[in-house]
Amino acid sequence: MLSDFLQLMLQELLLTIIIFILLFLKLSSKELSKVNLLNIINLLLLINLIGGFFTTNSGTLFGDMFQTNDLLIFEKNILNVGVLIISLQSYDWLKTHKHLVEFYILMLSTLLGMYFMLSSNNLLMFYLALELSTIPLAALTNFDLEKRQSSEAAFKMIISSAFSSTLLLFGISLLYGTIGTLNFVEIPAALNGSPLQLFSFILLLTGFAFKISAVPFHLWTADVYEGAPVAVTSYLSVISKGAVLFVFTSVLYTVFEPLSTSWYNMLFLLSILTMIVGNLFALRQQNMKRFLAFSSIAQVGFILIGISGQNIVSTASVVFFIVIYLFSNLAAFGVLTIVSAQTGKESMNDFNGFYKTNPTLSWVLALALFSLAGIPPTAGFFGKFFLLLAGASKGNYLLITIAALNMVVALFYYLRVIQAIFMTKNEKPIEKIKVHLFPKLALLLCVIGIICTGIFNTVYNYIFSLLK
Amino acid sequence: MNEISINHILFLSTALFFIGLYGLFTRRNMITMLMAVELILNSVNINFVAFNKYLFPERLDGIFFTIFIIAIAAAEAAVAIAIIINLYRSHQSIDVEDATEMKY
Amino acid sequence: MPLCGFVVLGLFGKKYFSKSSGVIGSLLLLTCTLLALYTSYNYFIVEGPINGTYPTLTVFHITWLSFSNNLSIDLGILMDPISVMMLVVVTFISFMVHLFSIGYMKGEERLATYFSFLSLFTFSMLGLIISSNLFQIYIFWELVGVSSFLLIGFYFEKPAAVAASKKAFVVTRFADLGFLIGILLLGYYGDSFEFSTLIRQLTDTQSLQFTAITTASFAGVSILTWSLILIFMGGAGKSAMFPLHIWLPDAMEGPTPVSALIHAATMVVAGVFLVARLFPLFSIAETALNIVTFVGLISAFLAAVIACTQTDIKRVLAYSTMSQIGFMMFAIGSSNVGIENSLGYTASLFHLFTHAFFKSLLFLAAGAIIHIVHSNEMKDMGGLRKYMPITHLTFLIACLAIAGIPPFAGFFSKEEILLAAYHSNKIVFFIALITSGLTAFYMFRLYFSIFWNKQKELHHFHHEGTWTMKLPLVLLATCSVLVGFIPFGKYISFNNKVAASHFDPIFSIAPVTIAVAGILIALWIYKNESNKAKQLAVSFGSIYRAAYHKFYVDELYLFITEKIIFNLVGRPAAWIDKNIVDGMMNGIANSTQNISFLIRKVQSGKIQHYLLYFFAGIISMLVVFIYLWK
Amino acid sequence: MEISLLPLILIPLFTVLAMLLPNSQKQIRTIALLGSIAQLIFSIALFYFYIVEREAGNLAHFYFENNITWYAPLNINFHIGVDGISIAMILLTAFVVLAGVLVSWNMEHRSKEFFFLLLLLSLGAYGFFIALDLFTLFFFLEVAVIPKFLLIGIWGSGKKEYSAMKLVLMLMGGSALVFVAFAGIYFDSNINGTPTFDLVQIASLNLPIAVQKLFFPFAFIGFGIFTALFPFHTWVPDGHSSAPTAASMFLAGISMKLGGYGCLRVATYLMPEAAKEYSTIIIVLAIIAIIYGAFATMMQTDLKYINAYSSVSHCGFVLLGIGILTKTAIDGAVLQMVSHGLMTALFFAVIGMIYDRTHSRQVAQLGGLLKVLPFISTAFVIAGLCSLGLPGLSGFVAEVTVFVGAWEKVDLFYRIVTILACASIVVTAVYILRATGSVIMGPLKNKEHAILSDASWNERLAVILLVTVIIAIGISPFWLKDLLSPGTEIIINKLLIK
Repeated sequence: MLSDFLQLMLQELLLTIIIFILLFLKLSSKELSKVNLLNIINLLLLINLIGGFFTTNSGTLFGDMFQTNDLLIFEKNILNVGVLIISLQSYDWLKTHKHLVEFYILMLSTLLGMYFMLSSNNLLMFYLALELSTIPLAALTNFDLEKRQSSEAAFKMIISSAFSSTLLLFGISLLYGTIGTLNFVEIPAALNGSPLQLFSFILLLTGFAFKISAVPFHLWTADVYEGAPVAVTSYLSVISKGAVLFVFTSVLYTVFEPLSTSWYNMLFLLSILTMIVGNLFALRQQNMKRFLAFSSIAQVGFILIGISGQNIVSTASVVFFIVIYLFSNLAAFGVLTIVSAQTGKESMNDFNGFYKTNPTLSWVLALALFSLAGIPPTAGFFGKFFLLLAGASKGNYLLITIAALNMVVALFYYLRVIQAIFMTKNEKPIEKIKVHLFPKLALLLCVIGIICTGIFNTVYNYIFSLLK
Repeated sequence: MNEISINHILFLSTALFFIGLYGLFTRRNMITMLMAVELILNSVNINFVAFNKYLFPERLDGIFFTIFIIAIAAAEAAVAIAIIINLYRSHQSIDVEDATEMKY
Repeated sequence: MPLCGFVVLGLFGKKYFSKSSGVIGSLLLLTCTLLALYTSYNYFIVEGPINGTYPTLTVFHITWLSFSNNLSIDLGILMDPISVMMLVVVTFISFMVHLFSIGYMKGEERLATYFSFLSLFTFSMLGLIISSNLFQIYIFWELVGVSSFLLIGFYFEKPAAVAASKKAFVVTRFADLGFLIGILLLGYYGDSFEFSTLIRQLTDTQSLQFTAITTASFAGVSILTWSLILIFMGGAGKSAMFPLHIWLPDAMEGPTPVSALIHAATMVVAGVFLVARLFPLFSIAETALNIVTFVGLISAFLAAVIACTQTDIKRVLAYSTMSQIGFMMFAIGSSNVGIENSLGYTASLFHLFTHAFFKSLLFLAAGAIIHIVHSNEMKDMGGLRKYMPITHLTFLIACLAIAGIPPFAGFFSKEEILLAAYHSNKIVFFIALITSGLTAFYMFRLYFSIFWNKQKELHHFHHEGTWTMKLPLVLLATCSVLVGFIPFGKYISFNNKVAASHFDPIFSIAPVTIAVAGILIALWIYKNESNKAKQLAVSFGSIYRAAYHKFYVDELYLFITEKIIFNLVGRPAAWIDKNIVDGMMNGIANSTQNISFLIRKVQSGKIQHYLLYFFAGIISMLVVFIYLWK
Repeated sequence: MEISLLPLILIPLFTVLAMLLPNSQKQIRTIALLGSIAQLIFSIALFYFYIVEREAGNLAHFYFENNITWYAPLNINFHIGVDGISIAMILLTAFVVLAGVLVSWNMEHRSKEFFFLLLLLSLGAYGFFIALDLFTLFFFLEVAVIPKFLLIGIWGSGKKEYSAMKLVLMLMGGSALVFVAFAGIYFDSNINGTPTFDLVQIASLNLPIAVQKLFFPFAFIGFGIFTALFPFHTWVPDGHSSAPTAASMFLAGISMKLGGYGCLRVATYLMPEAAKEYSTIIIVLAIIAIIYGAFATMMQTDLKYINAYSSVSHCGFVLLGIGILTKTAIDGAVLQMVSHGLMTALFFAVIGMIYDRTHSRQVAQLGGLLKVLPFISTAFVIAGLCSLGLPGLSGFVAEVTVFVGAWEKVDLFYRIVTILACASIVVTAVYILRATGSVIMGPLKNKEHAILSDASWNERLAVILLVTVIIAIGISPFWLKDLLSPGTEIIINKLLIK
């Protein structure tokens, strides 16, 4: 029993230990300089990441409350990679921040929450994990303590997330009322598609839709992304979103499989709305973070299409796309983090003529944006292609056509940024930026990811083998 | 016919739910909004307990869930209030209408 | 046997195209000429008629571009009397012109280019003559057109020259459109582009192709006729037949020797040559043949009338060329199958032959004159006979020849033509008669007003030009005296049979008298400076003016192109593209932008609105998925 | 005689990578030049080996095939191979790219990025022409689009941002439609249970008629946008005129051919029934493009616009040939692709040279250049003559083939169409001669132009390169014809089944 416990929950335990270490560090951080702290922390995260790769067990704990298997472990590792990259990128920002340990503690506890959410095998567990991964984020959002926007964003986030979670709970309660169980394993058998169940399911769905910010439950996203510190924004847009998407997929495919016809229609509607609205809003954004927020909303639309394929290929494609999306988006945010940390500039116009002064960063950003737009040879192309292919497997070509045309619209606003960087004349562009080693590493990692993940088939095949 | 049926309780909880919603949508004071959220949560709690008691008495899932909800609600409220305080520092007000800088 | 001659010749054609100095050019051409003469000697004399028919040899034949199993463009060399005859003409005249040019173009810094163009032209002309199938003809046809375009536009800094070259090219191009379509038609129905095959398949009334092409009809006229008419359209374009003649006068902007070569002797008769080539087909399509006749007739007459009024010496010659070609055309048109009436065919080719000599002579002489006077206007000339006796003499000979005075070359050929016309159709005959009278008249008008008349004082005296300029004149003069005596019919007739040349002194009285009359009138008017001419002009009044303005054909064309094509088609197309089609594309983009601007209000920044939308979303989903979308 | 096609992709790839290392403009351009020369040599070698193979009696459809599994779960393979058509296209690309590198030899401003992107484009084109797997095809298709945005936007002239954006968006719109078509084909092509992207396999099993009818328009319009299908041609003028010389050479010379090739290889080849179904519409659109493009050209005053619109008109011939669906016509279409590619590349090169010297592309401002720039002017005239279809140059061969092909269809509609198409060559003559007459001939309009210097060695080389090929095709088209006909033969046979 205990050995089981130790083995199956290895990642969670590791993370918890790290959090505790951080606590002690915090207590004794008087004599440690910030730089050393950061070095130590990143080292710990690296250990965590590596540790993740040595756990290959599957099984359940606590009377089916907690489950784990290779796919989940892989997903957790993806999250680890993301967290590591983010922490490396936000080096410059954190160096100057006085609460950096708290930052990490909060972030890692949300990560822990996501772990549990992934592994949750029971609605109660799921709810707990969800809250664990949400509430600290609200605090993180407020981490630019003296910035008005930051606290406004935090407020909006906490209220809306509280609201969504209440609705989620309401849904859960109704579901519980109809079928009398919270266990994922038992739910499918009991589902019969009665209106009340549909009602509760819709409430559940909106809970997810809120987290992955699908239209019309997305409105908090832009404001929060804009207000939050860049590091947190990237965390929100990649890690938490990714985690929820993983869970969403598995829950839909396993737990609510009996309702698949109705949720296919819902996804159909949601994805179209999400793509169109996301794109339309992204068209005219000036603030880079806000722009990326909406672009990520549009991305979610595509992911929903992928999910709607509901077969093994589509699961693989979704996971694969999230990996790529993680690299691309983090690359974009990384450049943004560096720039805003050193110059405090986040508006698109500030990037005019950026290429003249910082060619390398410009190319990285361009690469990231191309990948987000799904342009070969970047990995984004493959991700998009497979997603849409998965979606098309249902033979719903209207959906695919709309999606394909939306990709063109999306391309337009990504190209706007490229245009600003490379073409627009600017007397005094952002001056030459000196990049520290850690962010460099992070960006390098992203670029490698962007280029190699697609052209070489290893990642995809690995995911696929996990699903078999 | 003096014993209370589940319907009454559900009615109560639903009423609570909508009262909470109403408060959330209309109140302009942030703290009040928070209270409204609590109302909704409580309606959920009532639901759980009621279902558990009336429909599935043999297991205690609902009860446990309620307990957890209460706990988490507390945590949530704590964080929320902390944020609101911080917001008050910068905005000198806890009126929702004042926290609308970021739009479009 | 003649193969070698031609291969060498073709090679030379290529080679001296790249080489480019006058002397080399001329020398190479000399060799070509000799080769050509040699070949023709072989062909006609040595080989001789095999049982009374001259063989049609196809030498050296490769597939150039194959379309379907039996339809393909080949390159080949076809040898029959007319091609051999043309060969001699082209090479000889071209040689003369080269020679003349050496003197004429002296001091021109782009001499090399000039000669290379000239040689290119000769090459493509030869190619045209010897080509063995329709498409090959078309190919060289185009090449000829381009080289003439280049040569006309040789003085590229003169806007007039550029305009003329453009005009020439576009007009002929337009004509070639018809030609091309005609070729396609014939090729499709005749299942081949080869002359030999085509003629064989289409002339025997049993063959599939024959039935196909004659039964298939468009607008009530059989396809055969259509295709032939279209092809003739091409020919008319090149040979400046009415109404496609407008480019010829302007083409005189080019260097005079070029006019002599291209626009007198060789290229312009390509049309006649083409018709002659396809004569067997024409002869089974009555309508087409008649069209040929009347087009020829009209242009002959009109051109003659216009020629009487022009004052630019080269233009006069140009119009006379046009009218002469008109003669050939209606001659060939007025002859149809039948031993007797094939006369016209022979006659026209005979006239083509002789005309080449004296017309190029005329042009070269004119060139010599212009060389000295530095002007094309008649009124700047006068009494030149003292200064340039040789030119004077040769010019006189040429005039006599073209006027058809025995025993000069023109007499024989023209007489035959008239005879043919007489046999086929009386009206044609009379018009032709008048026209020949007019010819005599305007030629001598030219002659007298240049060489006699009151002498204008020249700015400074010139000698008559180098021997290279005189020699060609003399040679050509002799030719135009002598070639008439060649018993032409013996060599060339429509079925390559040896036919006796019909020469009928009695008949020839009429034309001769008419011609003499013309000359006398000219003499009376233009011998001395007098105002008879003006009186005459006045007395003719409107006709004169109309003729002077070339019957306003140019203006008509100008109107059509500028007003209709450009304004009514071109501009709208451009406009539509700019505003409508493109506007549509941009419209999509803009509307997207606008929508995104409109819906921005949704993101109001008020948290409670967000929550409201959130809840509304849920409610609508409930409505949709629980009640509507089961 | 078995050789691998991979070098065709690897050579540009390595060139591009090698270019990242050095920084001096000289080294970079040298690398670029060497790379493109190597590419040309390899292409010619390919051509030679192909001939050898055929001589050896190898009658396979595709030669030198190479099938590497890429994404096994989705049954996506990196499948490449060539037939005559692709080889012709590859040769075209090689020539144009080399010429482009030569023309932009003196590019100082960000030369590294410039050559990098240019060769990236060529990489895309090569990949596209050898791909036998729809996924691979699509991959390279898009690779060949995006660099144009940067090329036009950074090095372009005029309203470059607008044009670049417009061009890329329209082309990507096209490829979006293509994607939909591919997805449809993919799921409707079940080789024993697993859907496939493999072009050969899909061709082997005939798609259901309904599927063909549904997806043919997607594929055809999608590719059609690339090759200026009538209502979607508006990116052509702006894009071409704003692009830097080499880019517009590539644009008009090659990427417009991507579309034609795609229409042929994917739309017509995989969905013959639908092709027959829609052929009338295609023909009508093509004719509109031809005539109306020609007339629109007459009104242009900017040399690049003139050439751009004439490209619309000429590419109309490609679509016409494809729409007519007779072997000869399709031959003609491919011939036209090659010939137009060379001709228009030459044209843009010359226009670029003129622009570099006179800093003007307005017909009204130029004149009498023949006196000061004899070489360039001659090249201009040659390009012009080729474009108006002069025998002895490649244009004539292609157009005549299309005409004859169109003529093989009997009924009146096709007749009229053909005659209209023929009529367009007269209009072509008009506008070409107008341009030539006022730019090259006539008196020297602008006195400053009197001191201009004629073409430098690299420009001469580029021009000679292109002219040689144009004349080679014009004088002896049969070699190209023989190269193409096996490929078209197979496409036609597929059309003639049932």
